[in-house]
Amino acid sequence: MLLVPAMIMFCCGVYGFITRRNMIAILISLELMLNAVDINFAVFNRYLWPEATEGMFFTLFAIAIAAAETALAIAIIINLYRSAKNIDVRDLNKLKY
Amino acid sequence: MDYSQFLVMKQELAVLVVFLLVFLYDTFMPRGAGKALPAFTTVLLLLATAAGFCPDCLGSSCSAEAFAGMYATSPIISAIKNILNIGAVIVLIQSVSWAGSDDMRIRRGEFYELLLVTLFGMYLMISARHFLLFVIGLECASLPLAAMVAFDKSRYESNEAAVKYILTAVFSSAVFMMGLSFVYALGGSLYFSDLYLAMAGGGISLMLVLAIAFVIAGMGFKLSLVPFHLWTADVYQGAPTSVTSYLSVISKGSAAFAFLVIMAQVFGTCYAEVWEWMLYAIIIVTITVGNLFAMRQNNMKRFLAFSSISQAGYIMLGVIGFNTMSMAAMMYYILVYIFSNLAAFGVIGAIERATGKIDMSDYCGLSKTNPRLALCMMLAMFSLAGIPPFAGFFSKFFIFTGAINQGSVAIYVLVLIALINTIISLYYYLLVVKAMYINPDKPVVQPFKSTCSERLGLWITVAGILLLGLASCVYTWLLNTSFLSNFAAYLM
Amino acid sequence: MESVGSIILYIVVALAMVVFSVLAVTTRKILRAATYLLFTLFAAACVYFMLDYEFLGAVQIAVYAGGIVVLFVFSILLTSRPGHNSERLSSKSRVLGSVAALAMLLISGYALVSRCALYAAKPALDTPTMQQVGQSMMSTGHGGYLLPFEAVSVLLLACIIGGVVIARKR
Amino acid sequence: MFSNILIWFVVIPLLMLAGLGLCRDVKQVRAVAVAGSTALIALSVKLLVDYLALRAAGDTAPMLFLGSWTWFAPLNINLAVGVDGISVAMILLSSIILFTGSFASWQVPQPKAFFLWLILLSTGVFGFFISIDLFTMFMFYEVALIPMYLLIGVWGTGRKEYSAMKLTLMLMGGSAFLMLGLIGIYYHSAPAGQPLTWNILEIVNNTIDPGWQRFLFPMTFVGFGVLGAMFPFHTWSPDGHACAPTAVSMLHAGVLMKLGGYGCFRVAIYLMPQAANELAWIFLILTGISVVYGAFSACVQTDLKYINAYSSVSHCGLVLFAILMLNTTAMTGAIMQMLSHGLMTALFFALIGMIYGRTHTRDITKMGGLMRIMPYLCVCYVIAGMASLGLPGLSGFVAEMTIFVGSFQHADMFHRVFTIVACCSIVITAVYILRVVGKLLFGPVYDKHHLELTDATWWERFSTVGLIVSVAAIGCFPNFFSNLIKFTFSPEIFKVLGM
Amino acid sequence: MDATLPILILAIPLGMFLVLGLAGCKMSHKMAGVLGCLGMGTTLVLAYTTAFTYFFSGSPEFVNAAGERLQAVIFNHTWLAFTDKLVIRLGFLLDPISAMMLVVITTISFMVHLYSMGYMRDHHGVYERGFQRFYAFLSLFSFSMLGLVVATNIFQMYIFWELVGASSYLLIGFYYVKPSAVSASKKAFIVTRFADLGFLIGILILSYYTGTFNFTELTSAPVEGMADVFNVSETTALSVKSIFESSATPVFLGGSVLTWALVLIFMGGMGKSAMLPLHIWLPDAMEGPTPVSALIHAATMVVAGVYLVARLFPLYLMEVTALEFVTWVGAFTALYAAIVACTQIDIKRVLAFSTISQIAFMMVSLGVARPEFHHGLGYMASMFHLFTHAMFKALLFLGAGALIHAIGSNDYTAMHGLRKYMPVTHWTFLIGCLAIAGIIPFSGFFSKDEILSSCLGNSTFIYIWMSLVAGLTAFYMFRLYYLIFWWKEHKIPEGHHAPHDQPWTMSLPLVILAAISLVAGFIPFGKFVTWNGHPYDFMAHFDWSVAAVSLCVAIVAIVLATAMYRKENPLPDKFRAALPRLWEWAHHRFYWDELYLFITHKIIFDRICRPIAWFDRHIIDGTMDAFATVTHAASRAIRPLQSGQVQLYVWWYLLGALALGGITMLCLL
Repeated sequence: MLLVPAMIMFCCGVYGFITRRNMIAILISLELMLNAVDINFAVFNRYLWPEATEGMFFTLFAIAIAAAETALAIAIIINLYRSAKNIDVRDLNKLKY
Repeated sequence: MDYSQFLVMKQELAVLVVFLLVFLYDTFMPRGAGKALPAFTTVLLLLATAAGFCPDCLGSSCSAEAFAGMYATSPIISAIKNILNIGAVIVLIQSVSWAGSDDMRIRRGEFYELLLVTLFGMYLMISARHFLLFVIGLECASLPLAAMVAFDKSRYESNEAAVKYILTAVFSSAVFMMGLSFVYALGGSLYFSDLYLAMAGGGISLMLVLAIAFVIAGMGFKLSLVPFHLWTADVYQGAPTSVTSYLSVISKGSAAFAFLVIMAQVFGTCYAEVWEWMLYAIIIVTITVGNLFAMRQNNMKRFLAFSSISQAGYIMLGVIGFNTMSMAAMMYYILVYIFSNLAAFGVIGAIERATGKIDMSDYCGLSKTNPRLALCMMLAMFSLAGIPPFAGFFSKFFIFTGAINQGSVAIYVLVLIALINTIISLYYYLLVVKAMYINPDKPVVQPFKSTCSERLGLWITVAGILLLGLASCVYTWLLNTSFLSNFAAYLM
Repeated sequence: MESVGSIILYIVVALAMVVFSVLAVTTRKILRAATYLLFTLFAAACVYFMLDYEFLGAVQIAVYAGGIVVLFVFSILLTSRPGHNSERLSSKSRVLGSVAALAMLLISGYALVSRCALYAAKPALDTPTMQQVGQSMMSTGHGGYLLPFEAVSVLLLACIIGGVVIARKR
Repeated sequence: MFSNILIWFVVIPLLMLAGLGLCRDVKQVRAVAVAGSTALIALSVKLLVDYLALRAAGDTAPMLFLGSWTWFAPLNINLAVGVDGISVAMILLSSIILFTGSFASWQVPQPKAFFLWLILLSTGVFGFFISIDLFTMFMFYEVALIPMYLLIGVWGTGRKEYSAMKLTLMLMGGSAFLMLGLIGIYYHSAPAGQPLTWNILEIVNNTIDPGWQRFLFPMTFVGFGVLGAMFPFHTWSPDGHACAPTAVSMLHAGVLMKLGGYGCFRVAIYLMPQAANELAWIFLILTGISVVYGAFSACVQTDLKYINAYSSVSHCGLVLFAILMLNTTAMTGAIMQMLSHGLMTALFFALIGMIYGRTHTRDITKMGGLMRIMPYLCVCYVIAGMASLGLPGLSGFVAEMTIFVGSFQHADMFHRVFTIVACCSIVITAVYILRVVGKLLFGPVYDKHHLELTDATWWERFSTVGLIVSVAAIGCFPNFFSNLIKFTFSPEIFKVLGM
Repeated sequence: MDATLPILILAIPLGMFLVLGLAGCKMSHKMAGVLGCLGMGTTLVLAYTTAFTYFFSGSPEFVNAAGERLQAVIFNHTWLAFTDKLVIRLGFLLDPISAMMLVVITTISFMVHLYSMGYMRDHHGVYERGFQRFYAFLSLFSFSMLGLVVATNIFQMYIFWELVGASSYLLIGFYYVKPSAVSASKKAFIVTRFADLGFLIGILILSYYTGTFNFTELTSAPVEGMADVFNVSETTALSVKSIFESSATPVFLGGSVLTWALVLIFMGGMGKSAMLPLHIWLPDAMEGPTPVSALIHAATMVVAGVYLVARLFPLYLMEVTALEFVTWVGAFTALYAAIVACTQIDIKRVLAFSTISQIAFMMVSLGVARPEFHHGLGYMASMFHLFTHAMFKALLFLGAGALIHAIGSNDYTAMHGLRKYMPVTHWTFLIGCLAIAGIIPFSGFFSKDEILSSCLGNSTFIYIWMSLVAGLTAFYMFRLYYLIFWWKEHKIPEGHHAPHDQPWTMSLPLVILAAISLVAGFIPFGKFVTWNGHPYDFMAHFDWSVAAVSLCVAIVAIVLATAMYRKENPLPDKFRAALPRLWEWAHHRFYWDELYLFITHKIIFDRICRPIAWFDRHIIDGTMDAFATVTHAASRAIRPLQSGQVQLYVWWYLLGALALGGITMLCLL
């Protein structure tokens, strides 16, 4: 039941990733996606397999990983910003074809 | 609470020890001693590698599990870790010159630390028998890599590559975890062994199908299988050459094995119904698209990126074959691929360091100015193309043989398509040879002397290219090891 | 059947999640997006509470709302330039985005519906206590997470090193 | 291991490679090349003598000098060697052509690298002919193919890059099919439950499932057929030959293309006779087309090497054509045609190379009356031409006649009619050979500058005489060669013929 | 009979070829010439000895009790064994016709060797360039021709058949700097090659059905009682015969397979013997040195076709259709060549057409021969004519050679009135002309008369036809004679030597041949050569009426020629004006060459070869290149995939994953 908003959240993340130009906004979209996955795990754990807590622990670790990812990503983006003065993802097109 | 279980993971611990030593050395040694860091790390890792080959020391000669089945090791797993170790050592040797440069002075230690952490992550991926541990290993193997890709901070390309890498990596891990959540919903556990039983008993459901698709997508990202490969070329091109070579061989090799583990030990029961055709389609597309792109590249790193994409397709033949022989062939393929690709990257790295040239057109007349480098490059290309008597031929032959062992007509067709694709790949590998040996233009790269470490690295890789195939013991060893492992139980 | 209160709560939380996440990806102002994200994360924390995973909810609020969103805000402030904080979305990318999102929603939604009942009742269960959580975290047996715990520490260490190397000036 | 004579056919080239690696100047390179190729000739003559002695002593095993050393034990891959009359003949041919080819490339630029690749190529060739293990056979086959790329690309002339690439890719394309075929054969090499094998002699004892034969036979036949210049996969041949340097053309047309015919026989037909019998008609049509079509195409070419390349298409087509007839005489003829074509094409290419080295053109419309200027070379050219158009006393005649007579013995009307079609090629061959001879050698001198050219040097004489003597030897004493070869096809050994 | 002699007969010319060919350039011209003549002289002696032994020794090997001449295989060496039964052997078959041919070949060849010593140098005695080569080729030719006639099996014959073709090619193209000689040699080789294709296919068919190549088995089987003559065991003969009887049944395109085989084999003969329509090479072959024309293109090689049919005559008797085909080809060729010969101005061309016509006589004679009429008189007549024709035609050619040598031109308009300057040539030439015209008592009269008799025995129509041709023969030969030696006298320009007779090396052969032509008619040929070995007394069956008629026809023709050409007069021009179309066509040899040029160049080259070559380069090769092009195009087409936009990357990523899942789900539903 709670899966529906989670799935919608995930899809919003996808939509955001594909449409937004600002890299920070893209990161925000990614957070949405990761959160949706977390919710999924928690919901499955609680509703389908309540006797163990594996889903919950997965969520717990996933939050930690997500934090690490975000931190690293922001570091890289800021570094890029330093050299390019721009964080528009569409302008990341020097490497192509 | 049996903490002695940690001792089962000898190889992981060895890498962590090396990591810690490097960390301590980097932190506490005086500035001037930083020059010795590359050699220090290389030697340490070399020692760890050597120890890994010794069953009594770090390598395992029998299968073992720890943490209630969350972690497993067996001869074949130990073998693949050793193979990765060898590759990592070679990468380290080749990167000595680069890491020793002044530009890198301040980041030298971090480079090695990150590299060792990724290696640790890959070991976890390979040994994990629990999806949580697996995901951590996966992230451990990919997130620090993003930092490594961005290591040439002053170069814009490096930054761009890093951004592309981290964004797609996180997206991919989100999709992968989405798939995992479905798996969890179906199996109620994240232990591979529990899941295997649940899948065997649960039959096929649409959710499972989607879960497998997402898992394949997530692993396909690491392996750069089409269509999950699009980051590959940009990242390879932008990253520092040493990182690229690491990314293209070690990261790919470990992911391939981990992928095999997941497919066999979790989804082994729904091979024929669900994922055989998925992989079938992916292999065809991967090999073809990789080849088609590689044909037109000029930048050598980008060129090798696409070549490695198509090589990944060939590696996947070992998975789709889904039998012990094909698995052994896949391991062997990875080993040979490591040596061949590293030989190529060694040459590229040397030339880039000396002249800054990285384009295929810059390689014109290389055979006249730097005949030895040109020869190494040619051997690497021939090996990648699968020309005897170089190792690549044997690995290709065996992986095809292994795949066909599966026996269906469809697999014959698949192998035929793969074989036809080898012609395209031969074409572009020969383009490099042509540039070096045949093109009549004036040589761009002037004669230069490569450093000791570069030469050492190239000697090792060339020796590997020449001997790995002709000396049958390597393949025999791998095959015997595969048979020994309890792993085979999951395969057909 | 569950209580009316919980149903109302569910509706509120679900609506909040959906609305704020949609807003977060559609608003033009990047700072607002971060704010909507914060609300979405709160809603997610509410979900965890509803599922009786209080610890998880707490972590969610602490790590996400307390840490990550702040990080976002800082980085937004660091990277935004005056007059450049709104962006235009091309219709092409919107179409692409909607196609991908809808395809995802359709296919995975169908897969979910085919397998799980949407209106399953929540099984009665004792909420895992802090002690249980802590013990599992440190256990090496089945259902113990000592190894992942150690591994993730290495991961975090590596990310710190990486972050430092990348973010520092030289 | 080294007590087996056959191993030395691989060891000597490898030693030559090592020796070349140590060479410092041109003289040493030549010395190594000549010494090595002489050793190979001596060895192949010894092999011939030993072989005949064993046969005379009543040894009726299908293959002699057997030896097998385990290589990849888990896959049952061995380095298995053994020869029968055909292999002996082919080895002799290869060593003769390598020998004469070394002399023909006496003054090649960058001799060290050139000979390195050339010897690598011949390692593959010899290895292929001595192998009876499908894996090693295939490995040597590919070893022989790839040096062509560099030999043509670096030392060639004209559109060498394009041609080298095309040649390599097409041949590798063939070997792609071949590899699949071989692996398929491996998996059907033994009855269920018994260990699989790559060894030809063991596979032949087991009848491969006919259904699979129908699939694997075309694979292997086409795979080898590409190298045998089978229509429509022959187009690498004109371009490749035209651009290749002299010795490479010699070795390629003389020996390498024989790998195709030999492989078609040794693998496709020997191991899968039922399918060969069923599907022969398809390939007969293709090869029949090759024969006539190649000859017609050769009639209007103006580049000497193109003429020869198309003539090779025609002659090699005849080889495959005869092999598909599946009877002793025709197959004997096919092998003799391989020998004959190998020698005379090598002679042709050697002469063309020598003429080209002097006149710097291969366009027959830009040359004429060379007989007056370089009589020695031109007489050799006429002899080569006569051999090619099947003059009795030279090798072409015996080979072609054996093929025609053998093919015509086929009981099926279709085969006989096709034989007659193939016979027509002898007239067309005469047309294009005489056209070239008339335009190139006879008539008034076309270009006054050519008057200053010199006749053959001693090494050129050496290499041409060697080939002419071989051509004449086959032409004059065909029964010796015929008997040498024919034994292999005797019905008790060769089960196709028993059908 | 001991095999030494026969082996030497073949070995000496071959050895001479090798010696002169390999070492020729190291020795002097004269030395080479003398060596060649000596070698041929020895061969001549050996051949005469052999023939003499065969005909006159009376050894049981050669003659049986009934006086029948037997076939004797002196030696038979296995050369190439195709199967157990199909074996090419190189051997030496001695029977009446091969013994006769040995004599003919060695005689003419020796004459030519001798003659060339004088001919192949200029007026100052300087030898021509390539003199040694010339002798080497002559030796090669002699070897091949001897090998051909003594062949024991049809494949040996084919081998030497090819070899004579090749040596003819080399000799026609002896003056290889002359483009016309080069193209003539090429034409000769290719046309005969084409004919040989038929021969080869014929052999294949014959051997497939009979399972043998051996002449003895092939020819003894069909006719009762021949087995004894041919020294074949009864069982072999029976087995072959049974094969024949069963093989006559398969019918292919309206004829029995055997008929086809024989017609195809005869096609080979048509090529070598220049029968219509494969005659076109012979006139052009006159580009070779004249002694070569005398040897190859008049006396020996061109009669190989006749010899072939004679050799297989019993087989042809089995299939009368094939024999009728031979007759009609011969009849048409004879008439055609005679008409054309009347209008040529090149003396060697006239002789060439006359040769064609005369060979056609032999063919007709073989074609009309039947056992039931005079015991196969035609066969004997044909061989007889072959013999006499060889002598007088060689004489005529050598005479013509002397003229050309003296004048330096082939064109009779440059000659006229030479009788005073070159008396030896004049008289010997006249003898040759009388012989060919069939005037009693010259040899041609007898042989031609027998041919006409046998024609009469077969059909009156053929007889009349051939008589007409005989008349034409006399006419054109005397036209030639008068135009060369009479007509109008030439003024010798100042400073030029008058033409004169030749050195003895050239005169001697002329005289010898003239002598033979004079007396050869009186040889009782039937005693020696008949189709079944039975001696046959010709005089006992002599038909005087036929003889008288043919003599009258010849005389009338000669008178006509005398009237027209003895002195310069307008009569020829009036004739030409009366029949302009006929003259024009005949002068252009009925445009056969143009037809062939059209077929070869316009059709085969332009319509077959070029399109095929184009097809190969553009379609087949284009297809192969198209693979590359398509790959490149595909490579370009998918380029946008790698757009560099990370958002599109993930879009593809997601779509890929969803497609994998979605499609599988659809399949499972």
